[in-house]
Amino acid sequence: MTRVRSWGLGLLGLVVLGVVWEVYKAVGPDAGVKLGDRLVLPRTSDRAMPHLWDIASRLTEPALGRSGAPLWEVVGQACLFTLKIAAIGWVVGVVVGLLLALLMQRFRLAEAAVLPWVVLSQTVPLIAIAPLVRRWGSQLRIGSWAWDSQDSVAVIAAYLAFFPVAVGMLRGLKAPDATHLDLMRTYGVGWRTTLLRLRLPASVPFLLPALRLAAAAAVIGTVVAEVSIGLRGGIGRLVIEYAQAAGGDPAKPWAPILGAIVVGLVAAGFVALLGLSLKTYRRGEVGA
Amino acid sequence: APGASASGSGEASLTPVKLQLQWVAQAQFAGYYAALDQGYYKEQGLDVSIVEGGPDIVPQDVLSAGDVDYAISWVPKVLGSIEKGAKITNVAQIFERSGTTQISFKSKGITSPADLKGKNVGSWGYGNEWELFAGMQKAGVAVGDIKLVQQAFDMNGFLAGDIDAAQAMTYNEYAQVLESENPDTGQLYTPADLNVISWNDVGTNMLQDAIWANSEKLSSDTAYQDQTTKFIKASIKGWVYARDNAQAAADVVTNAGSQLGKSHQLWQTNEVNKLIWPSTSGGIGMISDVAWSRTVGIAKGTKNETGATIISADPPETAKNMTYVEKALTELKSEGVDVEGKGFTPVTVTLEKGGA
Amino acid sequence: MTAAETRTSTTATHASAPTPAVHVAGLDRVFTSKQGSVTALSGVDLDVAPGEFVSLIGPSGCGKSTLLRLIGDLDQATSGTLEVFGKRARQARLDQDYGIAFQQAGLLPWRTVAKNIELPLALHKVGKADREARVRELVELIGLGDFAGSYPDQLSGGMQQRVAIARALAERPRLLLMDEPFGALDEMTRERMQNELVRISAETGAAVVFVTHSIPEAVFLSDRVVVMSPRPGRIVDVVDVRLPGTGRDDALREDQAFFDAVAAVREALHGAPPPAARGVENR
Amino acid sequence: MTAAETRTSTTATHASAPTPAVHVAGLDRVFTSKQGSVTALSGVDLDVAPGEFVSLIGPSGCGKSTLLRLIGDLDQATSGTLEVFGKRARQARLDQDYGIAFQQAGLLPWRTVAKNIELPLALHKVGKADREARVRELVELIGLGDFAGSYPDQLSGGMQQRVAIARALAERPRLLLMDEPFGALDEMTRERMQNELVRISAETGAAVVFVTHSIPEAVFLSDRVVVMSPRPGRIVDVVDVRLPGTGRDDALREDQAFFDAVAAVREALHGAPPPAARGVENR
Amino acid sequence: MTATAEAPAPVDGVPAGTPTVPSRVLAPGRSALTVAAPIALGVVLVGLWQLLVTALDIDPYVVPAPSAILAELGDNLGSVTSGALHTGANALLGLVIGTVVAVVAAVLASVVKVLDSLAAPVVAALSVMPIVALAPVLYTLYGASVETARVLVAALAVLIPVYVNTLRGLRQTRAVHRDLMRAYAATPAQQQWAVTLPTAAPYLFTGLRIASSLAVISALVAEYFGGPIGGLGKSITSAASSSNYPLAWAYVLGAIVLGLVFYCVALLVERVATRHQPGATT
Ligand SMILES: Nc1ncnc2c1ncn2[C@@H]1O[C@H](COP(=O)(O)OP(=O)(O)OP(=O)(O)O)[C@@H](O)[C@H]1O
Ligand SMILES: Nc1ncnc2c1ncn2[C@@H]1O[C@H](COP(=O)(O)OP(=O)(O)OP(=O)(O)O)[C@@H](O)[C@H]1O
Ligand SMILES: Cc1ncc(C[n+]2csc(CCO)c2C)c(N)n1
Ligand SMILES: [Mg+2]
Ligand SMILES: [Mg+2]
Repeated sequence: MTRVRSWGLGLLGLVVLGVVWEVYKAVGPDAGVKLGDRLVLPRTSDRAMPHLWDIASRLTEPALGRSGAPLWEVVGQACLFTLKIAAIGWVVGVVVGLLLALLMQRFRLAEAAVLPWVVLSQTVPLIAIAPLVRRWGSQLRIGSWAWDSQDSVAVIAAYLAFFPVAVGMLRGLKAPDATHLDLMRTYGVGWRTTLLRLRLPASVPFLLPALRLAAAAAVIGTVVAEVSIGLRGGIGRLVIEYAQAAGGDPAKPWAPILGAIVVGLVAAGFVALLGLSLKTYRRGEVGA
Repeated sequence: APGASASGSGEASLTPVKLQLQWVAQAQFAGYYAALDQGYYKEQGLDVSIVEGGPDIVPQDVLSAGDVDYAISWVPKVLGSIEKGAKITNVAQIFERSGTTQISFKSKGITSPADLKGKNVGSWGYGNEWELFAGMQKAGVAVGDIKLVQQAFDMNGFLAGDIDAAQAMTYNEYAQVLESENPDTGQLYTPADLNVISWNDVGTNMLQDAIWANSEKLSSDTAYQDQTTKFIKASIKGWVYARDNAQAAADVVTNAGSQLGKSHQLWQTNEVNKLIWPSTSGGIGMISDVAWSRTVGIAKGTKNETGATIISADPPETAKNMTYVEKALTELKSEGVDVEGKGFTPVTVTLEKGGA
Repeated sequence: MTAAETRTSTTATHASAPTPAVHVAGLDRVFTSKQGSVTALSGVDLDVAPGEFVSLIGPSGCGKSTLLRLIGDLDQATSGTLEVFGKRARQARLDQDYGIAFQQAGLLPWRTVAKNIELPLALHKVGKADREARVRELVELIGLGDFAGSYPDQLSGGMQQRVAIARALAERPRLLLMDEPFGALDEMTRERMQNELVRISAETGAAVVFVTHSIPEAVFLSDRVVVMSPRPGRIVDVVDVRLPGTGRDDALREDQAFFDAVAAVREALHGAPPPAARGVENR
Repeated sequence: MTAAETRTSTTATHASAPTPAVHVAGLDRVFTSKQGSVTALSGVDLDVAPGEFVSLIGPSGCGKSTLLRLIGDLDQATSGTLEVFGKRARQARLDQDYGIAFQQAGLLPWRTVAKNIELPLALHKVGKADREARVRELVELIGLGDFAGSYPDQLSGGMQQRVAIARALAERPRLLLMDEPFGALDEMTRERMQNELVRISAETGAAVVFVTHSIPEAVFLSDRVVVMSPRPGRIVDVVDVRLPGTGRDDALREDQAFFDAVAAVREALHGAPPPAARGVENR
Repeated sequence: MTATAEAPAPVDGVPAGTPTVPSRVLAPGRSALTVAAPIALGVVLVGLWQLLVTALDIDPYVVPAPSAILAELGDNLGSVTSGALHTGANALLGLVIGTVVAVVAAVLASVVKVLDSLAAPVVAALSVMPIVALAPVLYTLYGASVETARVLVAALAVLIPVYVNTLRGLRQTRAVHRDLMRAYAATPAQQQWAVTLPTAAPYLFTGLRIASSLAVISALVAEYFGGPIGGLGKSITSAASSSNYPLAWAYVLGAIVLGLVFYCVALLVERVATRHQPGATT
């Protein structure tokens, strides 16, 4: 009942947004609204704000390029490609984040020394590291397996994804009540058992949002890295390529944007599913 | 990736070769895709894979790092890298002319570099801006006299009037504008709507797409030397194919995964052909000394917005080496291939909306 | 007055039993922090005989919890002797000689009642069959047989506290340490829990060290009440409250002897003799 | 027995004063939720005279807080009459006829002690000078003159509670509503706070409706103790505990009359007469 | 975009009789450790880096030596500083706009529940979307020769973490405080000012801290898609495209410092705001 209601309202919200878009497009001046000499409301020309139905119908028209497939299909393929890389990046990021969190929880010195660098790592612009990662990676060759650009993109995704996991999980691992820790101590069990029986279960309410943020971050990292190194197949590459058509085909650049949102939502949805399977460990949570 | 490699299962004898492009797959690189598609590389015993570029990929550095065997890049960009220590050599100057222009709507009245004064001038940066600066410098316009705007991947800034004079490659952005609708007329823009400053006309044109090879390997590795000749030879054959079969070459590029529309792709093939053919330097790939020294001169003497020049001294001897292309041309000529294209006539391309 | 006098022994001279459950002598605990140092305990001497029920009472911050935590090896003394069943506290902890219950039940929210009680057994690798039998026994003991599969958030505060006590009892410890376990309960539940604790401790014969703020509770439950004073935390008095032959049942709560004992503890706690002979808890 | 009888009046017939501070008649409160409906209060009749001190006592869940919240217009009755100083509760709230204090002090952590006390005055646009004078007066009253600039997290629980009481007094309400305001305090602080509340309520002449779990506290403070029973919450008894001529000072806590009153309330609360004449709070 | 893990909401009301012992007492010398340890680690890592580059004679396009980066930084300090100011101005403006919009939206959503539900899908979409993908269309919408699109990219990146955190904070008002305000017959506006907003403040500032360095990165990446020159983003790419990697990394260093400045200022503000609110957030 309430679920139906909230979905309904959500849909209504999207409709409202669409109506606002079209109404503003209809009444707003082509050159946008200026305050002083700063544009505060956007331009409404067809090039800047295509009609929503134009965007929608563009999706059903051929994408151009080799296959002649409709745009939605090409973007859909790119979504899958991006999703796959993001998933790899997410897994790697989550593992690294977890390990770092464990290290920092276990050794106070490690926390003091590493945590500031973890924060600092996220201030490095990706566009600076993406080509570097590609270059470093290309030096790697293990047996018949050789590093390729996809791996570089996945690493970039992991670079963004590990952060929320490391920070969130560290908090989660420190979340148990002092009483619970005392209890484990009275049972004479060591760090490992305490971790397994207490810290890990207690960290779930922190881990899940961290995983969701990591999923979003992985998608963002994948797309940015795809743009940066021009990796073919994904959403990021379509952002570049469709931009070139922006003048003559203004609805086209919106397609990869929608694709990026879809990928992000799918990723977040996956984590939500994961959350369902861990429900028992979230009993302590106060209604979110 | 489709079309990236020509290796067949039974052809172990082929030498694997990687070519780094300067940008993503498009007809700017039609010759290489054609050579791959037509089996010219295979004929030479080469198993070529083409590695696409991207905004942050610097082909000459990928080459220096040893990740690829050859790279396509513009001469002025590479001269800077060479001065920074990259050990690479121009072994074939494929484009003889510059495709870079500065375009503006007629209404802006910008017909010469001097008119850029006080205007919003677009440029991509990334080393694509030097001809513009040289042209301005020649016309006595200081960098401070214009407002320099970094141009995006699209031409919307130009179309919306944010940028008065935009940088445009004849084979790409110029066409993007011509594929766009003029909101006043409901028709596509036409060349008559635009003023075009071509750096070829101004005289500040610099050498663009060339094939670059690893200097150190060239000087020591005879197999690599041999392979270079073969690679150039097959590539030139590809370009000859693109000249003689523009539509087919465009389709090859499209099949290789380019997302550009058909008319745009053909336009690009045709315009690129115009930058190559007819060859006035003794055959495709040869560098005229005039063009080289002009390029080097501009690279030394032109300051960008931060006051820097591309290079401060003449490039080393190893910056170019025509031995291999000469050899390739000799062989090709003996095979009866027209490597000068004196009789080249461009095709007529009608651009469709959105390049479709 | 006389009643109070006869029942008050100023030294803890109960070390007659072979090895005391708890032996504390000259114990100090000083906390040092940036703000300075706090002497939480100073020169504490105490012996608890096996099977004996001893309560610690005193104003907030007098070091009751600290003393309990030291006995449980959850904290280290600054100086002094501390033995549990003749061993060092650490050894006693590793040997699981005691069970502990805190003011908050401290159940793991993701474990059912049964699983919470089972926790110490599982951690110490008790066989599955034994574990299950013991858990069944314990949930019955605390009267929560129907709730074995429930999660803590489905129980009232009192029920949770009972689970915590069952958990403390799971390994049949010879010593129970309890830090205000009934502090959060309402009066009636509290009374019931007190009766139950009396029954349980009698049945299992475990020694109990029990921290409380409530004089009647201390008197009702204990053999002896240890009265402490703060800053520095020290034992000011030990009151013998168990009269030979008195059972700890509901009738005791209304007994004259009970009121006298309450008055004696009250006097020891507040330092001055009360205006009337009968002291009374005032909350 | 006789003592209990004489002091217990089974109906609340104190409506002799002109307008009672609180007038409640036939009050019901039923909570309905998905799980079903709970009758928190059923047919409650009660009058509180101006200046009178009335305590509500009863087991957990009997509806004490609910009744208090209804009086304060923090909740709406399902049916029945409720008047505060002859007005509708809502009007009394808008007129600021009462001050309220909860079990948790509920201070705003980002405001200093002075600013917390000042809050109701500031909200009601009392002039700056008046506000400051009143705050100064109140911090002295609660003995926290030195802490006016401190933040709540720098105070002990008891100090915080005192601030909350000062805040409730800020606008000199004619009626004070207090929901277990001393529940979280330790015994000694609690006793001090009780004495202070007695003094304050005597000084200001405000009527007080006071919720507590503790029989001695209710008896010590009140003119009358209202005893409630749960499910459905109703008033089972109203015990007159103020003997003419008895002052509420520390001596009272040890007085025979006090013990008798405690016993009477205990009896009313537990339903059955206690085995001995003297009832005693058991915590 | 990225936002640090959310904690489960703090429990309403501390249980009575919480222990007198602070849950975690700072050991002496710990604060010295928190400063010394990361610096020591940094020194070790950078030293190792320098050593490897010199010992193995690694080319600058693989990885430039720290010494080379510092040298370039020294030579181009003016340019790096002006680039940082340029990008920092966009980031700051974006941060302010994004925060104001987010807080206003969160207050509205907390007061009018329907708005919250209406906004839910948009918030969900924005929180998973790479804002940079929006940059090209923002330039088209707002013009390619002005900074607006960059400011908006930063603002959009800031919007979600601040909105989500603030909204959570606005829901943390304790029942006892709500009752109190009702007892005072406070107006809705008074309730917002006196209780709801102050309660939400620490959450808001946590969101702001997360958003702070995000604003810098976003403004910087937005430069990538065009606009007036002069910022760090454009400087990084143009230095890299001419193979001047030490210079590129000098600009990157500028970006890192800028991000850290934003972060530390936000952290400081958060610390101050949370001073008297035990157990509020992160
Ligand atoms: N870890 C610690 N660091 C610093 N001081 C501490 C620590 N633990 C306890 N103290 C101090 O030691 C004294 C005794 O604390 P303790 O918790 O033992 O008191 P308590 O008698 O249990 O009080 P309560 O009845 O309030 O629980 C207090 O002054 C307290 O502040
Ligand atoms: N908002 C509500 N929704 C549903 N039921 C409620 C609500 N508030 C109170 N109740 C129910 O009404 C009854 C009376 O509650 P109330 O809080 O008044 O009890 P109380 O006497 O104050 O108890 P305590 O001594 O534990 O504070 C309880 O059964 C409670 O569960
Ligand atoms: C960041 C960036 N933006 C735009 C271009 C555009 N560009 C410049 S030259 C050219 C054609 C040949 O590749 C194109 C498309 C670029 N290279 N890098
Ligand atoms: Mg304690
Ligand atoms: Mg209540």
